[in-house]
Formats: sequence, structure tokens, C-alpha cells
Amino acid sequence: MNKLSLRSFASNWTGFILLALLLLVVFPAALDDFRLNLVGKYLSFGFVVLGLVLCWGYTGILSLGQGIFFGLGGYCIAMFLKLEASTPENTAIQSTPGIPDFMDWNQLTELPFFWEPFHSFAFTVFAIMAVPAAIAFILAYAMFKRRVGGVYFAIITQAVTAVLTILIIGQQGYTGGINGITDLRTLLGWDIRTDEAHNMLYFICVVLLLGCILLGRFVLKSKLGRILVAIRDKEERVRFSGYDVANFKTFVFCAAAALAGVGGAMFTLQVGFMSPTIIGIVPSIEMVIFCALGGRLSLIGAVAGALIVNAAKTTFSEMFPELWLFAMGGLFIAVTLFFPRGLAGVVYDYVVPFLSKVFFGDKKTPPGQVAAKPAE
Amino acid sequence: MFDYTFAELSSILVMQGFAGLILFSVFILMALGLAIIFGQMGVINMAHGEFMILGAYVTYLTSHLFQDYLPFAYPAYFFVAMIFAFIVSGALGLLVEWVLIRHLYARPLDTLLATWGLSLILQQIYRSTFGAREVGVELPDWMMGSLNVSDTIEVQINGLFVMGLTAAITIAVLVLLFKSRWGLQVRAVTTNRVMSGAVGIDTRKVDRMTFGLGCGVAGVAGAAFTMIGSTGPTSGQLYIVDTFLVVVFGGAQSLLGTVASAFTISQSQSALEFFLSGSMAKVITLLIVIGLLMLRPQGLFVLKVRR
Amino acid sequence: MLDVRDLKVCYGQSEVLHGLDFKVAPGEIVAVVGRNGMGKSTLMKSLVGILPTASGTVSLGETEVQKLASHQRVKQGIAYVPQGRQIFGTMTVKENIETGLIVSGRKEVPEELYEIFPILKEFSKRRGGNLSGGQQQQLAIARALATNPKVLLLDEPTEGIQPSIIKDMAKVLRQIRDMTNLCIVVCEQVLSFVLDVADRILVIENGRIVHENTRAEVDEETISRFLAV
Amino acid sequence: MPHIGPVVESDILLALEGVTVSFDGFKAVNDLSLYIQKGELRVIIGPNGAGKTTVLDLICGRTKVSSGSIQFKETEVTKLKEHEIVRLGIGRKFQNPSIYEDLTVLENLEISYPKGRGVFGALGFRRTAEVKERINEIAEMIFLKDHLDTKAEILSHGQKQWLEIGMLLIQDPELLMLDEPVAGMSVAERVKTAELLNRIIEGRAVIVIEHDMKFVESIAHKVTVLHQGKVLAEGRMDVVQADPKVREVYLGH
Repeated sequence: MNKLSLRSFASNWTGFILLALLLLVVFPAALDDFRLNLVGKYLSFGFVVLGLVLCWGYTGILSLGQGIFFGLGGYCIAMFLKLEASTPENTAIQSTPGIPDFMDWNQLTELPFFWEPFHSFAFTVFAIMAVPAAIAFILAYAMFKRRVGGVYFAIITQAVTAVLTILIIGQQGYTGGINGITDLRTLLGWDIRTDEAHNMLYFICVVLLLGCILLGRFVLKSKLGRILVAIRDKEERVRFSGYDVANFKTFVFCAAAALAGVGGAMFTLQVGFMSPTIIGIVPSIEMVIFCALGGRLSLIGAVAGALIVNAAKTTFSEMFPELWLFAMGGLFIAVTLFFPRGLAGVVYDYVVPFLSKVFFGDKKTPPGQVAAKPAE
Repeated sequence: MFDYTFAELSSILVMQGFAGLILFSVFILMALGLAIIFGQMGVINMAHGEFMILGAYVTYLTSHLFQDYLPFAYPAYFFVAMIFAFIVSGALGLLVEWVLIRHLYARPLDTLLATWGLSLILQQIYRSTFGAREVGVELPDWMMGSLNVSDTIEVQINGLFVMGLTAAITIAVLVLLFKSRWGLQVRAVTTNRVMSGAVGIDTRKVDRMTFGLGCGVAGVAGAAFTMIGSTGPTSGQLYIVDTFLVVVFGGAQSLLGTVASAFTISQSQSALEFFLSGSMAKVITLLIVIGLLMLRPQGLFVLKVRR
Repeated sequence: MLDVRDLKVCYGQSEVLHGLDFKVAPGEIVAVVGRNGMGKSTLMKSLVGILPTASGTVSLGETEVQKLASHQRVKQGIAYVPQGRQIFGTMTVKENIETGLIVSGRKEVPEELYEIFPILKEFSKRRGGNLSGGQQQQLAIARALATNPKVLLLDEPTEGIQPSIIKDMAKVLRQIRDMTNLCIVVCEQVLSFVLDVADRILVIENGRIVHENTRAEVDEETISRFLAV
Repeated sequence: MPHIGPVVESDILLALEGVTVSFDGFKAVNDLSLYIQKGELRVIIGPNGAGKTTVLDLICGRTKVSSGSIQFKETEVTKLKEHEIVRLGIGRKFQNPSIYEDLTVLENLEISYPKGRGVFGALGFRRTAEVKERINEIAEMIFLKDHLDTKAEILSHGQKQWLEIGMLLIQDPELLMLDEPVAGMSVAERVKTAELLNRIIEGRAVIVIEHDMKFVESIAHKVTVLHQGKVLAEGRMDVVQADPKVREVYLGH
């Protein structure tokens, strides 16, 4: 077998450069405004899967609640945008002008206190990462200190997701309920609904995502990254090497939550709303499959997975809505049974050796000449 | 709540308690099969709800069969349906174990993903076969109506029936686990898998039978479920998270723990519903359970095993 | 009856048994002695199929069993009493014995077993975990005998048991052998017990058999040198 | 032989006093007292099930005591977490080599290097010349200098044992606890390991659990025999070997 070690993969740049070229050059040139905006929407899930690679792939903590962190980030920016859209002039017909419309419909006469800080853009940017991370911290710190892990932790994240989703839906007056926060218009006066704005946001999203990939690489290549792997494989030994394992797990879980929050914010900006249907139990577990399909040990692979599954979802559910759930279910089963390392694993086990055989005629791939499969 | 008289208050409490008991029955029915599979085998079966719904659809089909061909026997159709439900869900369980689960025993987190995929496929099969709308069965006459316990308290007969059925199924599972040869083997394998093989127990076969039985019990649960609610393709998903919490909270390996935790969770939820909205009651119940799990990660009832 | 040829067993990548050869005749009691960590338990576990065989053959009569799973070997007639007894602690004494009946399809615990171990009949409703060490050992042997074996393997049966009971155990094992003509392989480091029970003695050291002799000819000094602290 | 004779209070590094631990009523360690002096090499022997491994588990915090006290450098460690005990200066090698199979020898040693133990410390940790030098030094000592870039999973069993010892050495613990360090080793590896141990015990206390008596004779200062969770005998090797109680436990009569 001509397998490449995962480390030689992480240390080479080919995959990253190809992804950057694809996102920054090929897609903008080849796709129309509408499709490009769609890709941008898919890429906002890329942030989530980066976090999953860190906490699930490398540390072994499966979270079934990433949708919630995605949602919290999305709601933070949505609250800011909603406040900007709800000027007294725009809402003059309401019984209480100057507050978001859904609050007015729910007989609120005053802006709730926790909405107040979202008048500030700086606070909002901070909150997009800090709110998900804070919730993640409370959960993770308590659980990991008590050494709850594995499937128990996974189930508990799912329960937390259920709780928060019910809360958001139930507290209509404060959150917009099942409809979510809609009718978002401008960001600091810049209309985000135009094609130009969508294009601009696409590029912002891509640059941020590439930045986060680099950040993820930095973490994985540091000693911290190796400790994470060590925790996944032999938690007890790590304790007896003098590390407080709970702190490391908490850190990586919070980091994943913060990344998901950024993704949620980019989603809201590009799509123009945020609602509970995007963030519940089902979407959360779908995010896990993006990551599993792309490769839970590969940052680039996971982002590719998010793109591919979302694109397939759009295509399939337009053309054969009946078949989509079959395809999705089949994906879950096939990936776990046959490709536990996802597409990235397939690429490194088969495609790269094959390519290098064809182009270089040798059996062993020299490191540094590893090609990555294009994302789509 | 100070506007109520004492009599009114107590009858409301009784009614809430009764609602809690129905919820308790649903939890138990779901959790029994799950506890067998998760507690004994360590497999997270996210498709458990779909096995239950399969039982409900089988019951629905059986009721039509009786209506069309055996109308005179209609009052008794439910009991036949229950047997069918057990067989069909159990058989599917055996198949799933053979095709899917047995390859994943060493990877519990992956069973979670694979069975989630299975649940999506089953949901779509149900949707394609029975339509997206919920279907209900016609209750036989003897199950309609309600009993008046006092002037202000009345209880539905179908609710009582489901409770009785739940008790019967629970006892049946307990008897099976503690009195039958199969139960003997399951308990041996749970206690010490390696040693069980070394006294001649075919552990793989026990795994398959256990998974099949857990799914079969889910099917029976689905049949019972039709008596108090209608069935749609995604009905199974509604309860899966709660049920997992019930099982985990009770201590994964203890069936009695499962019963106790189902009782606690269902009663506290229905009691809270009196003071709060339904969704807030659920939120608070779930939060309490999560909080307690932080204090006792092994669950309420840990089986003490001397090694 | 039991015929082991060139048996090699590995833990991961390191070989622990380096090719053992020995035979045990029906009705014979063979003791395998050696200090801790010399490969005795590994031998037992590999014979019953808990550890895979790397190479070599293990035959029971005409049947080669080295590729079979544990429960199939038990069906062929190998019974195993593990180190530390490993009875099912939460199950009753009777249920523990019944786990051994599954393989032969019998329903009732044979009366002979209770005759050999009367204490088990008396305590049949107690939980196995609440028995004393010596009683648990009897239970573990009864559970193994319930499978109707041709070969009985015992791994350190005297561990953690009072000297007075150890004497009885040797007697019981010989009694079982006389009743059923099965062959017994017992791993031990307590020399007095070995001399009480065995017809033949094998000494194992670093995964190899380094000495072999019959009880009649055995030189106690030689054996104790292998076992000495 | 050093350090045998009356115990001087100030020389005591580790003191177990009246330690008991029970699992569901079964006392695996029963009212045990044990004192280890600075710079001492102590071998613990005893039949299977005597509680040897449990004693090490108690000292390093893997198992909590039911009653009794364990003091290391006059600090009570029974209430501390595992990593805190490690940081006090106690290193533990497990019975089966416990190393990170997916990482290289170099990375295994680097993770064990006692710097950057916090989350952000680990993030900012750099492989400086000092670190490299220390890793090379240790690798040389444990005979793995030529295997620094080898993945740990393909090392031989004996090499894995050495690697784990190296992972402890790099932390420079004051007390080193080794559970069957030569189990599964070839004769040649045993000889090298004895040599290694004799070198690393300088300047620190070591507790070894071992069955191989030849090996024990080649390293031991003082031997403690455990039986049913209690100390049966303690003293010099030849004295212990001659003790009738010990002979009974091991050989029977």
C-alpha cells in the first residue's frame, strides 16, 4: 500500500493553494451572481466543519450541537442588522416604533435588555465568537472536569441543542420565534441585498475561511495539536504526562464553537435572515456528515465536504426531492462503513498514488508533490 | 394559582399526574428497547424511533386489513397487530445488525452516525409509502370514552389501556431478561464478554438477537403508540433525544433505573407544565437532567459489579 | 487427547510463546509451572481461543481447533477456568452454572455437579459475587464442567485461596478426573499443590518449555529452583 | 548497598501510612504502610493479586484511597489530581507500554517535555535547541537515538517499554515508578534495561514491580513483599528470600 501519512498531508500546501485558487479565481469567473452567492452560503458551513475537524477528528469529541453555535453567531449579527433596520422612521406604523417588528407583534413595548448591546458593531463582532464560546465553555468545563466523554457527551450536546432550539422558538417576542429574524437590510449603511454586496461578502467569506484554515493548521502543527491527538488516543497517559486534559478538551470545544459562530454570522450576512430551522438537531448532525464525508482529519477535505454535500443537496432536492434523504442516509452509512477518513482519505490512499504513478512513474510519492482533489 | 379551591387544585394535580403517566408510558416504551441495545451492547441506535414508527405503520395496515376482510374480529385486531409489529421490526433489526451494526461495535460514535443515516432512509421510505401526512387508526369501540373517577376527574380508557400495556411489556422484558436462557446469555455477555465466549456462549449470535429484540420491542411500542396518537414519517424523531436522556439518566445498564428515570422525567415535565408553557417545561426538565448528569455521570442507578 | 504442536502466540508484534509442543492423554493431569510472566496464562488463553494463535496447531482428538472461536472450542470439548475465577458476579450461583449448559443445550444442572460441590447447591440462589474466594473457585470449576468437556484448563486455581482449601481442591480435581476420565491442564506457581495434583509436570520459562518430568520421577528441588523467589 | 539501616525522618521522600482501598468490600490494599527514602531503589514483589499495581495506582492518583494518607515531600497527594501529582515529581510507567502510537518517538518525547503544559503554553511551544538537545540526550539513553522519526507503533515491544521510560525521564521526576519494566523483553533487551535502570536511578528514588528475580537481584537495594494487600516482609534481597513466610506464599509447603 502506498499510503501517505496524514502528517505529510498537513505539511504540504498543494491542497490549500488549489482550494484558494478554486474559491478566489475559478468560482467567481465561472459562476453567475446567484450561484456564487449559493457557494458563499455553503462556505459558511465550512467554518463549522473546521471546528469539527479539530474537536472530533483530532480530539475525539463528537459534538452534535454545532448548529447551535452556528445559530448563536448568526443571531448575534442578525440582532445587530435588525436593530439597524428598525429605525423609528422605518417602523413608524408600529404601535411602538423603533423596536424590531416581531417584538411589536408580540406586544413588547420596549427593547429587551440583552438586545441593547447589539446597537454596537464592535460588541456584535465580539459576541459572534464570544457567545458561542461562552456557552460551549459552561457545558464543556462541567462535563470534561467530571470526565464525561464519548457517546455520553454527544448525547448531551444534542440535548442542549434541543433545549436552545425550543427556547428560541418559544420566546417569540425576544427571538422572532419559528420565523427567525428576517428582513435584514443594511450593514453600517451598506445595503447587503444587492448582487455587488453578495459578491463582496463572498470574497470576505472566502478570505476569512482561508484565514481560519491557516489558523487551524497552526494549531494542529503546534505541540497543542499533538497533545490533542494524544488525548484522543491515550487520554490517561496524557494525564500522567502532567497535563490537565479537561482544559485542553474545553479549549478545543470552545474554539470549534467560536468558529461555528463566525460561520453563522457569514451565513446571516449572505442569506439575509437567521431562523431556528437552520440550527436544530437535524442541521447539527448534517454538519457532522459534511465533515465525515470530506474527511474528519483534513481541514481542506472537510471544507470540500461542506461544499459537495450542500451542492448535492441543492441539486438533488431541486430535481429529485424524494431521493435526497436516501442519498443523505446512504452517505452517512457508506462513509462510516467504508471511508472513515472521508474523501481526503480516498484522495491520499488512491488518487495521489495513482497520479504520481501516471505523472512521475514512480511508486512512492515524494512529499511536497501531493495533489489534492479539487473541491467539486 | 391561588384562585383555585383545594378540590379543584387536587383534581388538576391528579389530571396532570395522569398526563404524566401517559408520557411515562411513551418514554418507557421507547426506552426499553433502547436500554436493551445501548445498555447491553453499547450501541447508539439513532434509528430507534423509526423502528417504533414501523410498528405503528404495521398496526395501521393491520387495522385496515381487519376492516376490509375481518370486520367481525375488529375489536381484537390490536393484539394481532402487536405481534406483527414485533415480528416486522425485529426482523428488520436482525437484518440491520447483520448488514451494518456488527461492523461498528468497536466504534460507538460511528454507530451513532450510521444509524442516523438509516433513520433518514427509513423516514423517506415511510414518506414515499404512506405519504407525508400523519395517519391514525380507528380505535375499537371498547377503547373509546373515559372513566369518571369523580365529578372533576376523568381518565381516558385508551390512556389506561396503554399504561396497562406498558406495564405488561415491561414485565415481559424483565422476565425475558431474568428468566429465559436468552436473558441468561445476554447478562453473561454484558458482565464479561470474553469469559462468556470461554464458557461456550456464541457472543455474536447473542448480539444479533439482542439487537433484534430491542428493535422488536420498539415495534410493539409503536403499536401501542397508535392508541394515543397519530403516526407520521418523522414521529419517531420527536422523542429520540428525550429517550436517550432517559436511558443515560437511569444508568445505561439498569432496566429498573430506566423505569425510575422515565418516571421522574415524565412526572416533573407534566408537573411543570401546570405552571409553565409546555416548551418551557421541557426546557427546564432537560436542563435539570443535564445538570444532574454532571453530578452523577454514570446515571442514577449504577449496577455494582464485583470483578 | 489434547495435542499442541509448535504453538506460537503474539501480543501485538512481540512473540510471547515461541513454539510449544506437548500432548495430554485422557485421564491425565498435567501441571504447567513457572513464575509470573513466563507465559502460563498466555498459553491457557490461547488454548481456549481468547488469544489468537500465530502459528502451530492445537488438536482435540482428530479435530484441529486453533482457528475456531472460543465458543466453538468449548463445543468441541475445551473448558476453561480463568485466573481470578471471573464468575458472573451479579448472577446467581445457579445461573452461573447454567451459562455453561448453553453450549450443550441441556436445561437442568446435572446432579453430579452438586454432588462434587455440595456447597453450590446450598447457595444456588446467592449471587456469585457474594461467595468467598474458595467457593467462587468451585463455582468457576462447576461452570466449566457444565459444558461437558474433554479437556479442563485451570489457570492458577489456588490464587488468593487459603492453604487448607488448596488441599481439598487437589483432591476434588483428582476425583473429577477419576469420574469422567477427562484430561486436565493446570497452570500453577504453588509447588505443594502441583505435587499433590499432577501426573506430569512441564516447566515453562520465557515462553518455552524448559523442563518436563512425571510426578513419580520429579525432583522437588529442581522444580522449586524454577519457582524460587 | 546504600540506604539500608534506620530510617532518618528527613530522608523520607514518600510515606504511605495506614492506606486502605476497597472495591465493593474487597480490600485490595489493607492498612499498608510504606516508606521510600530519597535515592532509594525499592522492588515490590508478591504473588498475583497481592495489590502491587494498586499501590502504584494509589500513589499516582489513578485510584483514590478509601482511608489513610500518602505524603510525597511532605505534601498530601491523596486529594490531588493525576497531573498535579505528576508535576510534583512522580513519574509512572504502566504495565503495558502506554505511549502515543500515532506519533513519532521524537514527538512522544516532546509531549512529555515538562514545558508548555497549559493550553496556551502548548500553543506557543517551540522546539528550541535546548529542547532538541534534551530529547537527543534522552533518546540516546534509551537506545532510540536512530529511531527519532519512527512512528511509535512500529517499535518492538522492548523499544516501546524504553520509550515510555524515556518519556518519564525527560520530566526528571524525583520518584519513578515502573510496573514490570522488562515484561515481554528478550534476554538481550533485559540486560540493556538493567543497565539503563542502574544509570537512571542516580539521584532519584525508584519503585519497581517485577517478577523476574534474576532481574530483581541485579538491581534491588531493598525488597518489599506484598501479600493480600499487606506488607509480608521487607528488607535485603537475601534476607527476604530466606524468610519462611515468603517461601510459603511463593512455594507453598
